[in-house]
Amino acid sequence: MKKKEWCTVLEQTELSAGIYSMWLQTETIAHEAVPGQFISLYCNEGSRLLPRPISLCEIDRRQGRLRIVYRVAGKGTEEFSKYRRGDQISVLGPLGNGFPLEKASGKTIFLMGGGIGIPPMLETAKQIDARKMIIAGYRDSNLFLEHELKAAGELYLASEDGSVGTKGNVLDAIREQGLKGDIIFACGPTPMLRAIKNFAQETGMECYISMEERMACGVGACLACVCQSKEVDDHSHVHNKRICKDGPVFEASEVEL
Amino acid sequence: MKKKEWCTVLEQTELSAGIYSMWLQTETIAHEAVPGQFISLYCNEGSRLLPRPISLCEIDRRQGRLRIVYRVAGKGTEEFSKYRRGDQISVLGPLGNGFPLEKASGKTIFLMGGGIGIPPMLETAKQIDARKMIIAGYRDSNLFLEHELKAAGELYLASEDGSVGTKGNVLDAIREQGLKGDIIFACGPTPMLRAIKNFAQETGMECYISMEERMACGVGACLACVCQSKEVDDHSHVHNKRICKDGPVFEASEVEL
Amino acid sequence: MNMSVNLAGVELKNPVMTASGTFGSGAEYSEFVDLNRLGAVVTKGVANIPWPGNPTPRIAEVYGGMLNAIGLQNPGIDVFCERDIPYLKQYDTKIIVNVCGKSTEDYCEVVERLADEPVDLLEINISCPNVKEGGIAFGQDPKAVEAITKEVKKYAKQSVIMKLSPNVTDITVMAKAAEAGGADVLSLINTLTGMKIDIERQTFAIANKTGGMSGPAVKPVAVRMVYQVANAVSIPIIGMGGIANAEDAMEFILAGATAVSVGTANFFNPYTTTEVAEGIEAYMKRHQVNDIRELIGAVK
Amino acid sequence: MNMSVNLAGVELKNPVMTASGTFGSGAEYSEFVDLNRLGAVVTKGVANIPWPGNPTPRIAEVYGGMLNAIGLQNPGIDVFCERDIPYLKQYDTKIIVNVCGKSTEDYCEVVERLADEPVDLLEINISCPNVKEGGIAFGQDPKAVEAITKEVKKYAKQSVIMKLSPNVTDITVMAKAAEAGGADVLSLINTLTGMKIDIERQTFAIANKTGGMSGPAVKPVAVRMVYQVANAVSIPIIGMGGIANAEDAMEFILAGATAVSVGTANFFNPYTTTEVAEGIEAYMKRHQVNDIRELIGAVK
Ligand SMILES: Cc1cc2nc3c(=O)[nH]c(=O)nc-3n(C[C@H](O)[C@H](O)[C@H](O)COP(=O)(O)OP(=O)(O)OC[C@H]3O[C@@H](n4cnc5c(N)ncnc54)[C@H](O)[C@@H]3O)c2cc1C
Ligand SMILES: Cc1cc2nc3c(=O)[nH]c(=O)nc-3n(C[C@H](O)[C@H](O)[C@H](O)COP(=O)(O)OP(=O)(O)OC[C@H]3O[C@@H](n4cnc5c(N)ncnc54)[C@H](O)[C@@H]3O)c2cc1C
Ligand SMILES: Cc1cc2nc3c(=O)[nH]c(=O)nc-3n(C[C@H](O)[C@H](O)[C@H](O)COP(=O)(O)O)c2cc1C
Ligand SMILES: Cc1cc2nc3c(=O)[nH]c(=O)nc-3n(C[C@H](O)[C@H](O)[C@H](O)COP(=O)(O)O)c2cc1C
Ligand code: FES
Ligand code: FES
Repeated sequence: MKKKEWCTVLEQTELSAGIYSMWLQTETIAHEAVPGQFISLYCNEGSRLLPRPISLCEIDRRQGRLRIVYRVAGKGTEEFSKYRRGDQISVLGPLGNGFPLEKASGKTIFLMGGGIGIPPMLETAKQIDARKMIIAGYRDSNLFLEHELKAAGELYLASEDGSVGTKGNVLDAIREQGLKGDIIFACGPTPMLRAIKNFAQETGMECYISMEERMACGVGACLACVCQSKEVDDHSHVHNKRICKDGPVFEASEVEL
Repeated sequence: MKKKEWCTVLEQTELSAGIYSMWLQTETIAHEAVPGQFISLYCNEGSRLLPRPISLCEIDRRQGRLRIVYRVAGKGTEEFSKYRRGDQISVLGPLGNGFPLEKASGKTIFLMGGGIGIPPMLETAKQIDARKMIIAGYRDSNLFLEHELKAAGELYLASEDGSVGTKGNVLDAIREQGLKGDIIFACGPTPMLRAIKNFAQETGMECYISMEERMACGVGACLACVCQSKEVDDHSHVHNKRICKDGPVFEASEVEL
Repeated sequence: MNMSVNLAGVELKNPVMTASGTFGSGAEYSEFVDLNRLGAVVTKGVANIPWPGNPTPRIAEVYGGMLNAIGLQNPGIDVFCERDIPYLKQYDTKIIVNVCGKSTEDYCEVVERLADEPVDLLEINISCPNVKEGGIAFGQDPKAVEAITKEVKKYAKQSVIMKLSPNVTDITVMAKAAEAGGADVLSLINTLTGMKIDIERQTFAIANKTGGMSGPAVKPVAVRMVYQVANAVSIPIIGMGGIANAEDAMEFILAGATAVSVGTANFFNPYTTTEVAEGIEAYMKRHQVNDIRELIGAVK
Repeated sequence: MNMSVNLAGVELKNPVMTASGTFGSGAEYSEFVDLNRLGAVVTKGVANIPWPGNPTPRIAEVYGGMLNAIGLQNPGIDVFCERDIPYLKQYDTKIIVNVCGKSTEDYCEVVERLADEPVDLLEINISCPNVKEGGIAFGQDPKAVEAITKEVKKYAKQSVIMKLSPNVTDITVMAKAAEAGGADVLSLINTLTGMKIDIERQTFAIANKTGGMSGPAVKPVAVRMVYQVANAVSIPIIGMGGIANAEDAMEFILAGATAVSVGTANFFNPYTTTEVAEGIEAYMKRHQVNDIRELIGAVK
């Protein structure tokens, strides 16, 4: 059951230049959430009305707390970055489907995150019962979440400028390290997802990717956030899947990138 | 010289139900301000863009501090009432002309304030060198500023429900007490100002009143805040005076009420 | 206290409805609001066949509102009748089907198809771009408005709401044309055409270049138009455009709207519709009004 | 780096101007901004004789903007020439006089009177209500737009800017009509007609019932219209409507505006004009553009 509720900021820290981590106290959302789902955050500033969708990075069900890790990309995330312990933020969630954790069980999984697509891989890794290889692609040596990820699985790093790990992207790291697996869960920028989809096809791996699009409702009602699907979709009977409702995680071959 | 600056809230207290007092630290505005002037306060909430004009209640020139006393009348003043020590608020000022203090010197003056028109009478009283009779009209026994006013001059009270002082308005108090004076400075709702204007005409007293109108610029540029004047005005050569620039204080016979 | 209003013979338990395209067919928001508490649910526009809609990005945020160019993606009338109408029939609320088309025939086909369905009212969206006739939206030409209204009325078994575009010089001309064509009810406003440019990427913020603006920012234009139309026609009006709370809704009702629709506000507060209904009730109590109908058009 | 732009032969040092009616004749805001740093100052509308304007309340706040119905209060052209022009002449900025009237003759009288004054451009406001001809604002009828432009051009010694109303079905029709009439420059948008109802007092928030909406809330409509007009005419455009910072101004320039005007934003930030000029310069540096003219209409 989705809820919109006022959450209290428990902790806000800048992990790396422009990358923030926020822990939120929620009443019900944390209890329902699963890895790969996201929440919509609303600005307190009344001129900005649309949600900012942010993936769940950690879920503490017992204490009803959620962690998000986000990059300051514009006015809304800038506003969030100024919140301090005790501030209130309006949150809708949990939204979307999440990664199909059961598909990984007993297999070797690649958890691939690029840039601000890395955070959802943390909770996903924590909840997966499989051999986990986490491949995280950063821009440069400004890392974030690397310690938590290391604790959650075998961690391989890539960086665009080569300052940390493999020079290049997550696929370069896999190739350089000669990693082999059965299934992929990935999140990151579209070009990276496209490359991963191709890689999975070539290698015959199962592959699930988390997609992004601008959202208005976040619950499947407005049809703003569609991506093109290979098959006619159930909802509109065209070739459009709603990322907020049918996704954000899709079997890679389902969607056109 | 008018300025727009960010001021720091030094103190916020609720004086009486829905009536707040706020002390602000200003860089330059307090140094320039005179009694009867006002400041425009801006909301931090971006959907509310127009200024909230509020009269100066006290001016601490030495320490660069200003006091305002205001009633929560709508969304903007409600926002202000939630500000706490240390919060920032954008302020334009000082605005308007102020009371002509020099006209009172050596005379007996009635300082008449009705409801939320009472606050500007405090600093005015403090800066006037004359025999001061302060007549304050409240709605009921929820008084505010009564101690400060008492310290600043002879204080007479009226209340609409008769719970404090004379039952009725400020003029009823004057009549009941048989007060006599030479000059009036008044601020309050329009019906009260109209009655005071008539009273001054009947009794042959000099009379200055502080007027109110919705404002956009606060500096005389937009012509939103006009009141009808008896004579053709200097600015537009019609019969409209700008309350924000030519006022808010007018010689009562100058303006039509 | 009476909150019920009458739209061309259809009695709504209260004047609060959803705005087409912002509420799906009710299912998504039923997790947040009890649809039984709404006067009516207005569905997303449906055409004779499935429409894929526009490329993404389809929306952009603007100051106090948003732009959208969804492009009327919809599953077509067959799926709609099979799936969405039965879903809504579970609830004790009126069902209003919003109809879109690329030509008069498209509209008529959908309207005819709905004749035997358990639908209470039809809302004809003549403010969508890219229609066949003359390249100009139906809703911006009074002759076209009258003609299409007449045509639709021929096929419609339910009463017909014509939904007007605000992108016109004089909304009363369009309203009168619809009334002349036989419209039973009018609804307004649809979105105001707007544009946003992404200055860093130096491109349009939405793929369609222009989009329809909605949300609190458009409310003053909408209230003005409702007021003008209420004083120009004698059929009831459904008012919308930026309604986010009961105070907003009351502006529309006092200006002359018999009912109100909540659109964009659902996106930032999914509980808006029921909150508006409760707030209207509170307003009536505060002003000691026993019948909502006394307030419709009370400000002249 | 070149920030200067050319409006019908008049070279502005930068593209930033004030919007008529929001800046008086410059004196009031000269306490906040150095007028020498503005491309031009556009004065409040002036008529042949003094106009008293409308009763109060003349303004109301709306979400992200405001409504105004000042009613073009002005001292008449005589006082204006004696007082306001000499005041502005002290500064190194261009002077643009905004002209209003109730009939074509009124406009022509003012324009003629300004022929020998040191004024750089004339802006003809044909979007004000209550004009004589036919009861509909000049600016909503293309024939009237063309006719008045032609007439004004006969009397004008300076180049003429026609200021267009956004309350029209198709702004390009009006723009083309003005161009056909001989307009040298177009400025848009004037205010969008809106209404606000005070629901507690059950009356209109402003005395005139309707008012013109301005401020950030109208920007998407304004950008859309500037883009449409830029693609329909070949004369320069002054863009305005909700500009509050350099990013907003850049949207207009990229959409096709040669210059931009700051209106309502002056009321909540009296330093806006100069901040916009500085911000445009910073934008050019960031994007390594040496001449602002490369950016005009760059988004197609
Ligand atoms: C399912 C999903 C999960 C996401 N998870 C994360 C995450 O964990 N961490 C993180 O840093 N970012 C994440 N993003 C991206 C994040 O939503 C945007 O960076 C954010 O909305 C930008 O808001 P802003 O106000 O700062 O930017 P602005 O540009 O001012 O935003 C304006 C509007 O555009 C929308 N918008 C802007 N960029 C994006 C974008 N990339 N995707 C979708 N909408 C956008 C905003 O939501 C807002 O409505 C996710 C996006 C989606 C769709
Ligand atoms: C010169 C002057 C001095 C004033 N001094 C004081 C004072 O010392 N203490 C005090 O409590 N109030 C004072 N007021 C009234 C005060 O400005 C309003 O109560 C306040 O603006 C209401 O704002 P709001 O956002 O709470 O109300 P809203 O109704 O939400 O305001 C909406 C808009 O209307 C304007 N507005 C609403 N009421 C008034 C009003 N009465 N006068 C002018 N504009 C109004 C607001 O400024 C805003 O632009 C003064 C007004 C003027 C003109
Ligand atoms: C995302 C979105 C989709 C819409 N789809 C439709 C539609 O299919 N048919 C229609 O008549 N109006 C549609 N509209 C217009 C709304 O029904 C409504 O008229 C408009 O948004 C103004 O109301 P609001 O400001 O409350 O949103 C849509 C609006 C939005 C924001
Ligand atoms: C208070 C006020 C007065 C105005 N007076 C005039 C005027 O006299 N002549 C004119 O052409 N436009 C006038 N306008 C319109 C503005 O010049 C401008 O076109 C409009 O406000 C949109 O810009 P903005 O959103 O930046 O304010 C006025 C606007 C306001 C808010
Ligand atoms: S955001 Fe509305 S359908 Fe996805
Ligand atoms: S508020 Fe603009 S002239 Fe007074």
